[in-house]
Amino acid sequence: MKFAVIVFPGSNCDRDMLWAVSEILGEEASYVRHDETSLAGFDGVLLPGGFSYGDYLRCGAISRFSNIMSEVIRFAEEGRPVFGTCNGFQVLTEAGLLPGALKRNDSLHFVCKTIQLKVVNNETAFTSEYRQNEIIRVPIAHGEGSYYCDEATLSKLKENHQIVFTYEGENPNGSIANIAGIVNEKGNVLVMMPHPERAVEELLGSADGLRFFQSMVKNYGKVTN
Amino acid sequence: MTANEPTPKEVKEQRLYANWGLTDEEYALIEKKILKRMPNYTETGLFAVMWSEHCSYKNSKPVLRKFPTSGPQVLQGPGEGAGIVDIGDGQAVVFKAESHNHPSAVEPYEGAATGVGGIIRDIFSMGARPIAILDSLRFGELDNEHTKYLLEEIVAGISGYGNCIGIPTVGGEVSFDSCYEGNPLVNAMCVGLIDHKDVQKGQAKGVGNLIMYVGAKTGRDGIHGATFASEEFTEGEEQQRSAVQVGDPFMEKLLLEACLELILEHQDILVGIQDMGAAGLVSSSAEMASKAGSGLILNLDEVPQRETNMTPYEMMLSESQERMLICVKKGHEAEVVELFKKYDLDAVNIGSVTEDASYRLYHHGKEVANLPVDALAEDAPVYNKPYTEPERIKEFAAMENFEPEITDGKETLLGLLRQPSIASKKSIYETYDAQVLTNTVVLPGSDAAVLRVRGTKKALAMTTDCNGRYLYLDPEVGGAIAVAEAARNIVASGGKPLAITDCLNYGSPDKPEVFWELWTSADGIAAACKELDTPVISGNVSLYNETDGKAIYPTPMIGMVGLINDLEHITTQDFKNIGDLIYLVGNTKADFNGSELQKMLLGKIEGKLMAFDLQAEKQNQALVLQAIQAGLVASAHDLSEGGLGVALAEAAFKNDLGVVVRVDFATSYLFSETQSRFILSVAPENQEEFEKIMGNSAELIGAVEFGGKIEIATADSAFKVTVKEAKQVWEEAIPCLMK
Amino acid sequence: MYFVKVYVMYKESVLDPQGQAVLGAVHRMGHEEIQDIRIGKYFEMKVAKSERPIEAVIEEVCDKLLANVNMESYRYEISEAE
Amino acid sequence: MYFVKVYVMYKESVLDPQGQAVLGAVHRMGHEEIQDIRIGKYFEMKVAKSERPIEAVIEEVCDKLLANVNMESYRYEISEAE
Ligand SMILES: Nc1ncnc2c1ncn2[C@@H]1O[C@H](COP(=O)(O)OP(=O)(O)O)[C@@H](O)[C@H]1O
Ligand SMILES: [Mg+2]
Repeated sequence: MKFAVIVFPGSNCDRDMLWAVSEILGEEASYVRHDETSLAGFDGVLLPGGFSYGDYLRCGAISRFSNIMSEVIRFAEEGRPVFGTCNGFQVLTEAGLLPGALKRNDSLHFVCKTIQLKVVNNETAFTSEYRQNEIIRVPIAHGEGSYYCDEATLSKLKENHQIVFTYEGENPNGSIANIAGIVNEKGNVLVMMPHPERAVEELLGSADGLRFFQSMVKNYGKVTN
Repeated sequence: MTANEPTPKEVKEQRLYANWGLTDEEYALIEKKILKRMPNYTETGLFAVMWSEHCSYKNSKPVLRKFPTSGPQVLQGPGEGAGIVDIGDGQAVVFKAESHNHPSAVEPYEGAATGVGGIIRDIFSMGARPIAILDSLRFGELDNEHTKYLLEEIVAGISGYGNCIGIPTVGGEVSFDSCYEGNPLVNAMCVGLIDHKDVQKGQAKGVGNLIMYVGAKTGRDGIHGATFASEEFTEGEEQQRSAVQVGDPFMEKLLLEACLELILEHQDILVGIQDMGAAGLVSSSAEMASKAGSGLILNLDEVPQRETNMTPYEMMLSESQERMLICVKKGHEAEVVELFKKYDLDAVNIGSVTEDASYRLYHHGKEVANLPVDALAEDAPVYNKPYTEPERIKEFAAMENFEPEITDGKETLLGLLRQPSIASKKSIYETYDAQVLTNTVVLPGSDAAVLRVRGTKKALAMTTDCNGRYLYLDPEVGGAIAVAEAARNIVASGGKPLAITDCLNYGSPDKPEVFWELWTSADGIAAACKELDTPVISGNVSLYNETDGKAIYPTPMIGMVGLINDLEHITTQDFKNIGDLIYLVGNTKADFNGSELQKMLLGKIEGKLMAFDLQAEKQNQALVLQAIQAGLVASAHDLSEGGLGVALAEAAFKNDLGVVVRVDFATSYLFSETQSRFILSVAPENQEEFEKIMGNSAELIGAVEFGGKIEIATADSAFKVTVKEAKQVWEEAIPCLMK
Repeated sequence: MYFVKVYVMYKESVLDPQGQAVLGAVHRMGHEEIQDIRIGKYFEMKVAKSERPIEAVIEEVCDKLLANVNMESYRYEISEAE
Repeated sequence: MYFVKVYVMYKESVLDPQGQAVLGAVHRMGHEEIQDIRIGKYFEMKVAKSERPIEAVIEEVCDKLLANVNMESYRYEISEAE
């Protein structure tokens, strides 16, 4: 499976994503700059964390106007796998691929630590290698990760089983319904605030994120419709 | 000369130079000896800033000469943007620390943020990729709103910049003493990795080669920031400062990537690169030329400007952030412009290298300055300041040794854990992204941070340390202890100390008592560096840290990096397994003067610092490292503030493990701060082998136990406290005070 | 040339934690009389005249970029300038 | 009861990186007619009447908390409300 790691000006987890996917997972991956106009040849798209455009104005607000984003949107609409973590989550919601928005953490502070996540839906193309309701340990690092949506949207998310990850124990940012990660209706675009790419080596504290990417690879081909 | 500027004669007669910090003697030297004419307004400004303490080290040079700066491991000592130390396999580690105390006192968020931005530029201007940031902070007591505001904003500024640019902030220190109330200390250290072949120099050579300006536009930011850093605060003066610098970490991220691309992929056309730090354009350009023995012509009309009608004086002295100066082989301008454009950055040719060793500036077609390069960059006078021992030192020497009697061990331990300088700094370091770049093996919260070096079995340990209280009582011994403590933190983490950087934070050197502190503490630092084989490869001096005439404690922050040969040797301070044996390494004596306990009980520190034995320090460190490398040590923690009692508690917290310990000294000694000590935990099956290595340097004092309690028996009492209670006190102390 | 001011605020139904924090600080300063604070963003723009009506330009920029309509609302004021 | 609006902006000479980044985005969206953007903070407050003149209250809060006068300037508007 060949992954594109999208690089916006100010992305800073792009290297970590590439390392996780190519060195640890052993799949093909390369960077695609924000000003490029094609995703030809790629099987999956990864939007890394960071501070694209400095997170100025609102996180992800400016990046979504970059050239590559129209391709990412097309790619997603074709039903192919797109994953956004942290800043990637922010960019993809700003781009309208997912409902809702991300607000500043309740604490008003940036927070970096390893938290517990519950896999509340293991029937997605991104989570099939986890057990239902499994608790995993994955780092977070964000200042604006409080997921917000209105009541109607929340009921829809629940109804369609679009909530994939929730914070277990303490909610680090005040997100609605403890949401840490959601998937679109079609099931091919997943976004989450935690960083699975930071959790692929025991040496660094947790390898629980590895199965996330393994799920993507395993399910590759099955999801295209 | 530009319209409306004072004439050279006016500059002289009205002593305008004095407002910028030049003395009458210095002005005379410039006029009579160097130029043999009166300098104009712009030229005077250039001299004033280049001859400030911040740029010229005119007061501290004789002090810095005491430091050992070489060794087989040192590839680059002081003098360039940052120092470089070999770590084998053609790789090296690059590091430096920088203070941003004064800007942070005025605008804490931006002051701290731009401090971080500045030190990062120093690292990548060497050709290195920055891999980690550390921060060393000092505040007044957390009993007033202003100090809380400073803490909140300074920490936010550090995290705001570091998180955004994507370099992990992996360690640091924070402590509190009333002497820092009006003058907080904000020191930042950056560490980078480089291949030997990529090392750059800040030089401008080769007649006709181009001087190019890259990065952010120039505004009137922080003009005379360097001289400002060399003056002390007086109350009420705060309003009259020139524009505060605002950091733009997004811009710096682009600049970082663009410069590294230039360095790594276009080495054939790049001659030199340097960041524009203090004293901006003048300091970077003059230093680059002077180092190479070249001259320089700059055309100021080409300098990208954010504001209108900037004068040459303003452009040259501006401290706008996120700018670099590069020297490029002639004929390659377009390539550089193209490369930077890819990152949305300006790259502009603003001048060229000449052969005549003069420094010439043009503005609107006219020559506005013409000075010998070396006069600016090299020839600042060096002062041998007078020094005298402060009265207090004699008074301390005459005092009786402080030996408190402790009856309630539990309450004393809890009291110490609640002291802000000892309490958990989690609420601070959790706001730093410590993991980005995915190399951080040991996160903040242990003795030193550890980062693996990809593609090898090696790792780097790094820490910052200094206890200003010890230096206040005895600068020489305190200085040596600062280095020793840093080394102890590296060793406890499984590393061999390589070298240090420093930030020498002191009061006004114009006071003989303060200069004495600087002078004698340098002796202590130098002695420890020699003994522990950790040369000084870079550093920074911050003087005039005073408020209303009162100096801070002498505070030479030591930043140290060590090499861990094998990932297997990485050790943290936390007890790991029930049943592991606990050993105390090093002797415990009545070291209460200057201790956290003394401060807690008396509300002040006083007395004579106990003798400190560098030989014993070195020996204990060597033994501990040997035992770690032999794979016999489950956890290692150095003893510092709060002594054995606090160290045991800290080691128990992370995994909520209980300890049962018995020692044969009095309860008070649990909190003595005798140096050169560690606590180690060792699996029972390794006991024999471990004891063989340690001989009688390690004493078995207890074990890690079930039950979640810290149980300590001493010669005169016994007490227990649950790990849960102690941890809660320790973790909640700072958040509670911040409310 | 126009001079345009744009105000972007969280919608009423969305909690404004920053406003709450500032309110707390104001109370600790002793200003109990301040009963509510909400914080928004404020933009000042200089806009040249073009073929499109200025309102259309501003609304497009606000809808697409300056505000996130999922949680924020905006209003603007336009004045002529030279 | 008063209704108070406070605007806090960087002083002219201070770099506004956020404004610059947004201006760039606006241009990439094709809105070349927008020539300058500066971003500031906007506060809406409800303030009860007290003995002190409302202006004094607001200025104190601004000077001490809402703005850093070393780099920011502010202005405010007060209206009566119920
Ligand atoms: N300002 C800070 N930034 C990052 N980490 C910090 C900071 N202050 C303290 N820490 C971390 O907290 C831990 C304890 O710090 P400290 O008590 O200074 O340790 P030690 O006494 O061993 O030097 C260390 O891991 C240190 O890096
Ligand atoms: Mg330590």
